[in-house]
Amino acid sequence: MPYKGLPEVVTTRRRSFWESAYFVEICKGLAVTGRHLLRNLLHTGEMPTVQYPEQRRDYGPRFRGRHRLLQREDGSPRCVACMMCSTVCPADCIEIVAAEHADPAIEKYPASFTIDLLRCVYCGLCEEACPCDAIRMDTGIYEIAADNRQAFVVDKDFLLHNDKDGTL
Amino acid sequence: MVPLVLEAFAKIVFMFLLIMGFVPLLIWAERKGSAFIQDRTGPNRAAVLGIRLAGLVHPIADVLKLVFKEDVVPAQRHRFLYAFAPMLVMVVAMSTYAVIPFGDYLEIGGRRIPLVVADLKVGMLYILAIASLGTYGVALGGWASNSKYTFLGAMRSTASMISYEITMALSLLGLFMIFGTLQITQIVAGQGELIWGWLPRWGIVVQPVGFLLFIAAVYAETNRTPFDMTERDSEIVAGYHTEYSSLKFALFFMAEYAHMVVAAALIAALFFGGYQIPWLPRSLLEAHAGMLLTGSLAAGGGLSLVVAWLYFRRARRERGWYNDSREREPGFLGAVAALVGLGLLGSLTLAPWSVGAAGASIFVTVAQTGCFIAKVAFFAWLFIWVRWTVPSFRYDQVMRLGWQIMLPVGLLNLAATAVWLVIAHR
Amino acid sequence: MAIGLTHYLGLAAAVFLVGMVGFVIRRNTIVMLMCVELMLAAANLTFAAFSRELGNEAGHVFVLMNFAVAAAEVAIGLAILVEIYRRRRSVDADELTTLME
Amino acid sequence: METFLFFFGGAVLLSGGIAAVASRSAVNAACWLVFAFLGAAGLFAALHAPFLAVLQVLVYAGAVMVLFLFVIMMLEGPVMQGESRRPRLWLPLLAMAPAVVIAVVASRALRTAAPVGFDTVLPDGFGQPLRVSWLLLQDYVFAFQMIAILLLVAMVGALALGRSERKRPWQ
Repeated sequence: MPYKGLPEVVTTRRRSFWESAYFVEICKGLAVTGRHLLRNLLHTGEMPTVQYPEQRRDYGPRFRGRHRLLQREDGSPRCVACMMCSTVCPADCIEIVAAEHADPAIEKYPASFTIDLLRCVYCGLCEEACPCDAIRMDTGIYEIAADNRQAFVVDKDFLLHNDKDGTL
Repeated sequence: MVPLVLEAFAKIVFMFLLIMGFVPLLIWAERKGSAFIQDRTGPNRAAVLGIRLAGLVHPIADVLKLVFKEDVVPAQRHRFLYAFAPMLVMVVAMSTYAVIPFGDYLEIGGRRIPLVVADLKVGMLYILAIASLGTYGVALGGWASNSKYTFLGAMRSTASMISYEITMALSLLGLFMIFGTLQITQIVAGQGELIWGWLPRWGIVVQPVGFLLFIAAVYAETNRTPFDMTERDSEIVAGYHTEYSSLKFALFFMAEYAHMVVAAALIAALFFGGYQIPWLPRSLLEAHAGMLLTGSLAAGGGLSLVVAWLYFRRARRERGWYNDSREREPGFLGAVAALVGLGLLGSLTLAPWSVGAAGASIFVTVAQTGCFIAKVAFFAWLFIWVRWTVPSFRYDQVMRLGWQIMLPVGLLNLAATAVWLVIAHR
Repeated sequence: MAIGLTHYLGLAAAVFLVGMVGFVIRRNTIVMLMCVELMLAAANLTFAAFSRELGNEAGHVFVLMNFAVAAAEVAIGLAILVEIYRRRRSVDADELTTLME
Repeated sequence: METFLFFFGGAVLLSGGIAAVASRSAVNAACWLVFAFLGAAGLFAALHAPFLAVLQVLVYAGAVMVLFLFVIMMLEGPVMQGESRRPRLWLPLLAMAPAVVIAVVASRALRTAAPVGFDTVLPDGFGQPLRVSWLLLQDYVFAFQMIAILLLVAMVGALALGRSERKRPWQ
C-alpha cells in the first residue's frame, strides 16, 4: 500500500507466462554466463585480473606510501623538530624528541623521530604541515609486513634510509 | 564363482574411481568456471615443480590443508551422530551408483559381462529409496552439532527432502510407464531406439516435462543452487556443516560433489540415453570397429599434436614472464601432448583396422563408456553453470514451488502420459 | 539350517512384543507412535512370510496397504502432536490427561 | 544367502527395535528405528519380496522416519535431552504377561512343527513389481481405491491440523 498522498513509484510489470515458467529465463541466464565463460576461455590474456606479485598496478605520483625523512647535503635530517607534523597528525602516530642543534643557524633537530606505522592512517597531513619539506610519503611502498607490533614503530635512521622493500 | 566376484569387484572399483576422480575435477571446475563466468582468473597459484595445470593442483593443496587442519568439534555435540553423519552422507552419495549402467556389455572369451554393478529389477525404486536416505546425514549432522545454524540447515534439509522426493518419484513414474520397466539397464537399452528413424528415443524426447521436473527435484536433493537453502551462507553461515572442520568437513564437501556426479549420471542414464551413442547403435559400432578405431586414433593423435604445437608456441611467447619454475609449464604440457599424439599415431602401425571380435567388443565398451562419461561430465558441469547463473530461492518460495507447482504438474504429466499410452497402444 | 515360516513368525512376534513394551513404558508420545510403527512392521513381516509360504503375492498387497495406512497414521498423528505441543508445550503422555479429570 | 539375510536382518530389526525403545532421547530412538527398518528391508529381500524391500526403505526409512525426525527436531530443538523422568518400570511387568504367552506358544509351535525351510516353489518373478501390481490393480483394486481415499483424507486432515491461526510474516 502506498502512503496517502504519495504517488506509487514502484510498479511491477506483469510477468508473461514464459517468464514465470522460469525455465526459459534460466536458459537465457545460462547463455549470458556461458558467453562470459567462453570469452574468458578463448582470451585468457585479456582478463582484468592483476597477477599481483609479478604484475603491479601503476600508482599515480601522488600515491601515499610509507614515509621517509629527507636529508640535507651532509646527511643529517632536514627536520627542525617543529612538531607541526605530530600536532596535525590525526592518528597521533608521530613522536618527536627535539634537541638543540650545534649549528646556530638551525634552531633544533630531532633527537628521535618515530612513527607508529600501525597507527598511521596515511592521510598525508604531515607532508602538508611540514614547513621545510622534511617528511614525504612518496616512497610508493605499501606492502609493510612484520611479525611483531614493535617492528612497526620505525625510528629516525630507518626513515632517513627508507628505500627498502616492505619488510621491516 | 571366482570370476564373478572378480568382475563385480572390478566394476565396483571402476565406479568408485570414476566418482572419486570426478570429485576433484568438479571442485576445480567449480572454482575455475565460476571465476571465468565472473571475469576473474581463478586459482592458478598452487604448483608442483612449476606445473599448475590451470589450477588443477589446487584440489591437492586443499586436501593436504584439510588433512592437517585441527579437528575442532563442538563440546555439547551428540558424539556418535556427529561423527557418523559425514560418513552416512558419503555412503548414500556413492551407493546410488550401483544400479547405473556405464556400458552395454563386454564380451570376452565367450563371457558376457553386463557393465553395471547390480542390475536390480527394481532399480528405479532403489534410486528413490537411496535418495530418500540422503537426508539423514545432513539432518542428523546438523542436529548433532547442537548449534542454531546447523540445526536450521538440518530442518530445511528435511523439509525440502520431503517436498521434492514426491516430485522426483512422479517425474520418474512417467518414464517408467513409457519404458514399461523399473530396471535401469532396460530403460537405457530402450533409449537406443529411434523414433521415426531419426529421433533418438531418449527420456527427454518422450518425457520433456518429466525431465524438467526431475532436474529441478534433483537439484533440490543435492542442495545445489537455486535450492541451496540448507547451506546458504548469507542466512545460516554454512548450514548443516557449520560446526564441522578438517576431514569431517572434507567428507561433507566431497559428498556434495559425489552427489552431483551421481545426479548427473542419473540424468544422463534416464533422460539422455546413458551410454547410448546417438545414431550409432551397438551393431554398427561392432561392424565397423576397426575403421572407427583407426579413425579415432588418427584424429586423437592429430589433435594432440595440434595442442602440443599450441603449447610450444605459448612457451616461446611467455618466456621471461615469471622468471621462475612456472615457465616450464607450457613446455612440459606441450611435451606431454606431443608424446600422447605420437603414441596414438604410432599405434596406427599395429594395424588397428583389423581388430578381432573381442577387440571390437572392447572398442564398443570404451566408446560407450566414454560417451556416458562425457554426458555425466556435461550434466555435472550444468550443476556448476546453473549455480553461478541463477539466484537462489527463498525458503518459502522453495516450498511453494515444490508443493503448489511441481507436484500438480507432475500429476498432470503422469495422467497425460497414461492417456497418451492408452491411445498409442490401442 | 533351513529357515521356515516358524522362524519368521517367532521373529515377528518378538518385534511386535518389543514395540508393545515400548508403547506401554515410554512417556514421549512421539516415541509411542514409533513403537506403533514397529508393531506394524512386525505385522508386515508375517504377511510377507505367509506370502512366501503360500507362493502367492496377496500378502505383498496387504503389506502395501499397511505401508499406506502407516504413512497416513504418521501424518495425522504427528500433525495432532504438533498441534498439542503448540497448545500445551509438551508431548509427554502423562501430562496429557485432561480427559481423565 | 537367505539364511544369512534372515539372521542378519532379524538381528538388525530386533536390536534396532529394542534400542529404539530403550534409548532416552527421541532422536536416538528415531535413528535406531531407521536402522531397524533397514533390517526389515533385508528380511523382505530374504522373503523374495524385492518390491517390498525397496518400498520399506523408501516409505518407512525415507519418508515416515524423516517426518518423525522433522517433528522431533521441531519440538525439541537442537538441545540434547532425554525424557525427564525414568520410564514407568512397573509396566514392563504388565507387558511381560503377553510376552510369556507368546513365548510359550512360540516354543510349542517351534517344537511341534519341525522347522523346515520354505518348500513352496515360487513362480518366476515372484514379488517383482510387475506381478504385485497386476494383483494390486486387478484383484484388489477396491482396496487400492480405498487406500487412495484414506491417503487423501489423511492429507486433508494433516493440512487442516497443521494450519496455524497466526499470519505468516510474508503474507
